[in-house]
Amino acid sequence: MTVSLRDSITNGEAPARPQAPALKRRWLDFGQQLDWRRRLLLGLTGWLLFVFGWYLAAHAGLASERLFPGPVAVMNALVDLFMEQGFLGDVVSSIRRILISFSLAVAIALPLGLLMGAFARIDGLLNPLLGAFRYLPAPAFIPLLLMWLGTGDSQKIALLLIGVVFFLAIMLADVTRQVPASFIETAKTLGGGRRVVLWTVVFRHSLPGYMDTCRQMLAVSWTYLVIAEIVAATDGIGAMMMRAKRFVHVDDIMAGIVTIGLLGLAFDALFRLVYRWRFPYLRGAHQR
Amino acid sequence: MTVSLRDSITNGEAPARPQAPALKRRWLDFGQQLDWRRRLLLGLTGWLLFVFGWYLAAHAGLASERLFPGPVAVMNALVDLFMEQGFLGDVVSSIRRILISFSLAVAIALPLGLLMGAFARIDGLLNPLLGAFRYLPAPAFIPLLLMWLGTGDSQKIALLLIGVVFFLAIMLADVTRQVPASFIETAKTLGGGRRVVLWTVVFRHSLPGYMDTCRQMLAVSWTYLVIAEIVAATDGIGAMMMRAKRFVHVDDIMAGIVTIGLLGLAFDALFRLVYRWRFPYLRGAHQR
Amino acid sequence: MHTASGLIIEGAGKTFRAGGRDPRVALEGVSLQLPPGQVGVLLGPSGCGKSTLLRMVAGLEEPTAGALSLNGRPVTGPGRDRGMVFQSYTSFPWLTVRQNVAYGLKITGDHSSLREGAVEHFIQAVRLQDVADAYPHELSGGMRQRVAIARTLANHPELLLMDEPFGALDPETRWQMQELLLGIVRKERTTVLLVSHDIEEALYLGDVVFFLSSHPGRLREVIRPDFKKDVPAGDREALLDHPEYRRLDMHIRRLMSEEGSTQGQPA
Amino acid sequence: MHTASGLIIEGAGKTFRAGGRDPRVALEGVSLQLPPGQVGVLLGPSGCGKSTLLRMVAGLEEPTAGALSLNGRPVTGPGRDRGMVFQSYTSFPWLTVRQNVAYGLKITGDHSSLREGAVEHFIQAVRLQDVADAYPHELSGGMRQRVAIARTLANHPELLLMDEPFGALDPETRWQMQELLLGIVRKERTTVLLVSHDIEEALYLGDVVFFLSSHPGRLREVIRPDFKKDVPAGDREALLDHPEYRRLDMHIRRLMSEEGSTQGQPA
Amino acid sequence: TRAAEPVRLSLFSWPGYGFWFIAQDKKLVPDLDLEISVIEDPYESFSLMTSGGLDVTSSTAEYGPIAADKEVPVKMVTYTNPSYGTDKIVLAPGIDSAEDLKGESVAVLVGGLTQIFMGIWLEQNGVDFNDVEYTNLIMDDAVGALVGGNVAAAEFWEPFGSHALDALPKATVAATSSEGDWIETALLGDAMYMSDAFLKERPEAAAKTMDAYFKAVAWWKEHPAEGNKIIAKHLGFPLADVEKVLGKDGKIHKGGIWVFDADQAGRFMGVVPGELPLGLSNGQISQHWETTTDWWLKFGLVDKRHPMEAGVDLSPLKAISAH
Ligand SMILES: Nc1ncnc2c1ncn2[C@@H]1O[C@H](COP(=O)(O)OP(=O)(O)OP(=O)(O)O)[C@@H](O)[C@H]1O
Ligand SMILES: Nc1ncnc2c1ncn2[C@@H]1O[C@H](COP(=O)(O)OP(=O)(O)OP(=O)(O)O)[C@@H](O)[C@H]1O
Ligand SMILES: [Mg+2]
Ligand SMILES: [Mg+2]
Repeated sequence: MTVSLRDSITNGEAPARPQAPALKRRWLDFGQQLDWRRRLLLGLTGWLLFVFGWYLAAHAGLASERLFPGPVAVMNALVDLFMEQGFLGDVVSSIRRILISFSLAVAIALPLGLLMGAFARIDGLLNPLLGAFRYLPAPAFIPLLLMWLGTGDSQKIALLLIGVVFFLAIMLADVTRQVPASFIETAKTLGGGRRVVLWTVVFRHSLPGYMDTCRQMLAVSWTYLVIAEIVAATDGIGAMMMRAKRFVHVDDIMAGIVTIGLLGLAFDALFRLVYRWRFPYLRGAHQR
Repeated sequence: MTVSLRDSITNGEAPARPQAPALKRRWLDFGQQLDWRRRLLLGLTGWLLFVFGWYLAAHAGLASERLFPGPVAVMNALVDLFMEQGFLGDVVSSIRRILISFSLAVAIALPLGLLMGAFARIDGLLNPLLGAFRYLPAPAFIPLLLMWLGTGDSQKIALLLIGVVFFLAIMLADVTRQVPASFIETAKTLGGGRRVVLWTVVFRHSLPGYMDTCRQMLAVSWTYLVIAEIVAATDGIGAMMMRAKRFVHVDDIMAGIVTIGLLGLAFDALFRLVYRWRFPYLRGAHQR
Repeated sequence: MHTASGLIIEGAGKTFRAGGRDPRVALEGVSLQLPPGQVGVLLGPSGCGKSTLLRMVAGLEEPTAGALSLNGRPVTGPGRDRGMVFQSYTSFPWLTVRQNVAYGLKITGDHSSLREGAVEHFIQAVRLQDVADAYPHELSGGMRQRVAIARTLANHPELLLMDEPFGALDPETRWQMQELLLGIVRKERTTVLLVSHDIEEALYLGDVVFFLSSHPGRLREVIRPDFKKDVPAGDREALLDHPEYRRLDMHIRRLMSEEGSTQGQPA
Repeated sequence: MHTASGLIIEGAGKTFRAGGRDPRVALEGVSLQLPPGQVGVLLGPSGCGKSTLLRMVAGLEEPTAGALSLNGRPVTGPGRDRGMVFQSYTSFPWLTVRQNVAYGLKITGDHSSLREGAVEHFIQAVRLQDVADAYPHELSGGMRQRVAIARTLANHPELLLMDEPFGALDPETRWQMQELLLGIVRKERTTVLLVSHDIEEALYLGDVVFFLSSHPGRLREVIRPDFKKDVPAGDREALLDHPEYRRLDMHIRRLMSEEGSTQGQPA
Repeated sequence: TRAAEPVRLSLFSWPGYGFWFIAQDKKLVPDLDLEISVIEDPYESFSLMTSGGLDVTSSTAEYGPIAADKEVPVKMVTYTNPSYGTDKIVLAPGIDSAEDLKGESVAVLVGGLTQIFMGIWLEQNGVDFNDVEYTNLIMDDAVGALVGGNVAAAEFWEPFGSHALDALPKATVAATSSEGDWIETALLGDAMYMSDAFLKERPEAAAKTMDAYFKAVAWWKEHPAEGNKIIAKHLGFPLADVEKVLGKDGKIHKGGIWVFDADQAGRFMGVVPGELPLGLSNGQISQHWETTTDWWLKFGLVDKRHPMEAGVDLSPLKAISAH
């Protein structure tokens, strides 16, 4: 029996509650999506709360103002550094070192990670080695680096490189391993040889994951900056902080920290931007 | 028409090639599975190659034996350290510091990561803050830590903690975000409230990922050890390396590096073991 | 039948507004009723909003228009009274079959059901007793789907929602699962609303079939295969041979073809 | 018909030996032939080894016994001559529809096909011209499946392998895809071996249906729906009404029930 | 003209070592090309000298006996300046005497002169050097430790001492390097080190390098204001911090350091005749060597006593003192 829609509705009695209350909305729930305005607002709130807490702590007498300056003092120091002491040059030097060393690290780690992730035998050969290497304390290599590379930039760059390259290789290999076998097999049955599959599928599929990993490891790189620039440093954020330390200018040190944090945030944002731009196909897939 | 199997085979002519050659096996192919024996063999090969390369490099006159000792000299130094100089005590101290600091880091980062990963609003509030914090150079905090925590262990532990806790929180949040919505929704329709879903699904599902992340970040912790133990150091692997540096005993420094590497490998192996043991359901799923 | 009894959907609509993109009207003005103890089947072309409707009933998706109620209680969120079996065999991989089935009772603190052996009962009902201690990854797709069904049933929901529950099973398993479902529905007097793509399944299982049309999703026709009263219960062959079955089958095929020809846009 | 022509499988067997666990015999002594231009359908209960057999033909899985050959050439690995459409709509998410379809031709350096518009041809054949520049995630499941089919066909394989290609589509899309496949097969004279769970599909598409039994997988019966010669091509209703169709349908249902009752072990 | 001969030298950022920059800026020895690196950790410099990667470094004056004992191929070539008040022992509030320090921890640079300073001061005040616990802290970190109440005493040079005293008004200064014995023995001070290879293979360059240093000192004494500015610029320090250590007038700066000129250094090292002001004697270095060796033996940093020749090489100083 087929009934038309109209029948079926008028057939039954009128439904009891024509206007039921809406779904309970909760401030915190799983899987919520926030638009960028809300994210910005929340992010700013978080930062403001932190700065306020810092202000309170600094003025609560936990330590002398000199040793634990508040946000205002640090801001002043920062302004002074940029205006009076040519801090911009230091910042540029540091960024340059980070970028060069990180590019080198990627250039070394990416082929290794790709091959390790793709081929179990290469992984078997290298993983135990690189896995141990990533535990190595980069600062312990300073004497050797000084000896081989001198006191110039290359030594600092090498230090930054050593600090991340092994982690990077291991983590990029982890990313590579995630490629679903079905993609590889599809490419094979379409006539793809090993090299073709490696590049057009394994590498290509992993690319967004690589970028994410690089974003995380770049942050690690920044934390090594201070160590790298202590040695034979003439310029750079770390060198400035070292000098400031000699005369207990904690406000300058904190200004350096703030600078690094802000640069870090900026790089993070840049990565995310490139990510959105280069990988449009990862956006807004509403499939569950 | 239905034909029995026998018919169909005898019906057609005898197939042309009864014994075709097997599938081409390649030494390197995607998705290969190696048994543990083969992995061990490959791993050892990798290590042997490395040690041999090191040997060659050390004896090729790239640098004086004193500054770049070969594997034999380092082994001797290591034996000497353990036998004559009570290095075991240093090693134990270092392990203790790492374990305490890392447990604290997990205790702080895990709730943060869980909540950030589960609830977009908490993420919006904290992510920009912690995201910036993870760029902070831990060594720059040494003066403040000394002031607040003294010269004892707590200061070193705090330094190790600061070095990893922000990374850990951000990365644990990333893991948490991976929980498929379908699991959460299933639990909700089974009557699970927010708290129940958080623990029995979100946390439980993320657990293996948490362990993996912790394994990676523990490695980072080890690389900070040297920096932490330089400050007001009395014992520990880093302190030993510091002392050795004073006398340009590079063989001892390298022995320290080797020790850290080996300890790292051991912890890695431990993590993997616990992983296999605690998460039997992740093993041997042959589904593609 | 009490007025406020069973599932009542009144003018439900859903418009998705994803960040920055055009709003997409998935459902519009859908009104339907499903009395207690009956099996309703949602049928319709891909993308017509069947899953969305089901999720709205489950309380997982908020309607942007209209109202829903079950047995007189308005739907304001997910709850134990409306159990859902998802298309994507979502059994928790870290729990064994037995733990999976017990999950709902555990988290809702239903100790009496646990004590009375509800878990073992439903494990047996879906015939998984041999693999009760296995993990889901050791099971086939059909078995995993049965775990999900047993877990939902053990919770004694008033309404059982199923999104293409048997879509990816082989025919034999599928038939078995259909029988199982009907047996349970009869025994427990559970109300069921399920999504199907299969006409035979819809006519075999459904007391009432709701055919949705797409772009936007609306209720196009309500089909009641009342002729099933004349056929001995569970006799599939007799059913398939019934002239009325064949007429409805053809009718639905025609509806589908009509809807199909209006498709072809990106989802 | 030349002896060595078409697909020939001779005594193929496969035993899985996963690390540490008991070896599992998935297939044993399967011998079959599929002449060029014909459509073979693999039917059988879940876990009987249909996918494994297909993967062996594709060269993705090594047989542990027996031999396979296509048009006289032994199967020694994957190759462009045997295109495969996987169950899990594997279109590359980072390529647009057009790029996906062109992928096989690009990597094999088949510039002549690219020049001659093979890509556009097959995009039109599967009616995706409107979404040729969309990414797969913007498409519905059926559309993604069509991308995979067009991509495989653009490569001009001698043998087209499909693992439950239409399993998760809604009926209307499914029918369309079946027509499409038959049309292409007739036009390009492609040999096809596909796995199906649907009896109607198997009988409608197959020139020959191979029914496998499980534990371990063996070839149980070869069914040739030769009566289709009497039915006008593409007339589904006439086909379904043919008495021989209904006999074979019942026969297969019975086979399935028999196999089903021997199931129930973890996969 | 010949190409300038390269000499690689290092220092850590401390005004007392800044004269190298004057030598470089003012091209005081034109046939040398001074390649100056700032290496904050002197031990890195010593190991770099071991490998031939560095020729000269400026550091504190305690490493001679250690280098001799541990066979580090580095020699002290001259003492360059005593500390004249920049170093002081600061006691935390509530600590009134050495006696009070028993069992407490004190912040020093283990293996540095300040540890000896503390040890001697304790013994002079009737407490065994072993009765306190030495906590190894660099100056920068010691301030925090003292302020936080985590060490009972600390040794500081300027500006750390003032900062510590600022932060802890009740803290007291127990000893200063400008007083009594401390200046008379010139225990605390800085020195110039050269690598064995440099001394052996390029003795002329070694002498010229030293000459460059003392010429810079001489120039600075003539132009103290400009000299301080050069130092501040190259070290990246505020001028005030430099003046705190070096003074403004190029003279002996009480509260800072006393920068030796070539002649004073020669007397101190015993290569030219004549006495020194402030109670220092000619050839004081021998006593310095013995004192530091004594204490490194006590602290277990060296295994045995070596003759001064094993750790000090006077040839460059002799060479420049000859004319
Ligand atoms: N979260 C979402 N955001 C935006 N659009 C959505 C979302 N969920 C569903 N849609 C859209 O709503 C419409 C209905 O989707 P729904 O999944 O309910 O269809 P369906 O009938 O279940 O289809 P199928 O048979 O393919 O499962 C589709 O056009 C879909 O693209
Ligand atoms: N990689 C593997 N390792 C171990 N066993 C496997 C593997 N792949 C398949 N099997 C087993 O081989 C048997 C046949 O599997 P196969 O996937 O071929 O079945 P199927 O007929 O395709 O089943 P379905 O209809 O469910 O897709 C099953 O018992 C399965 O568990
Ligand atoms: Mg759906
Ligand atoms: Mg299969």
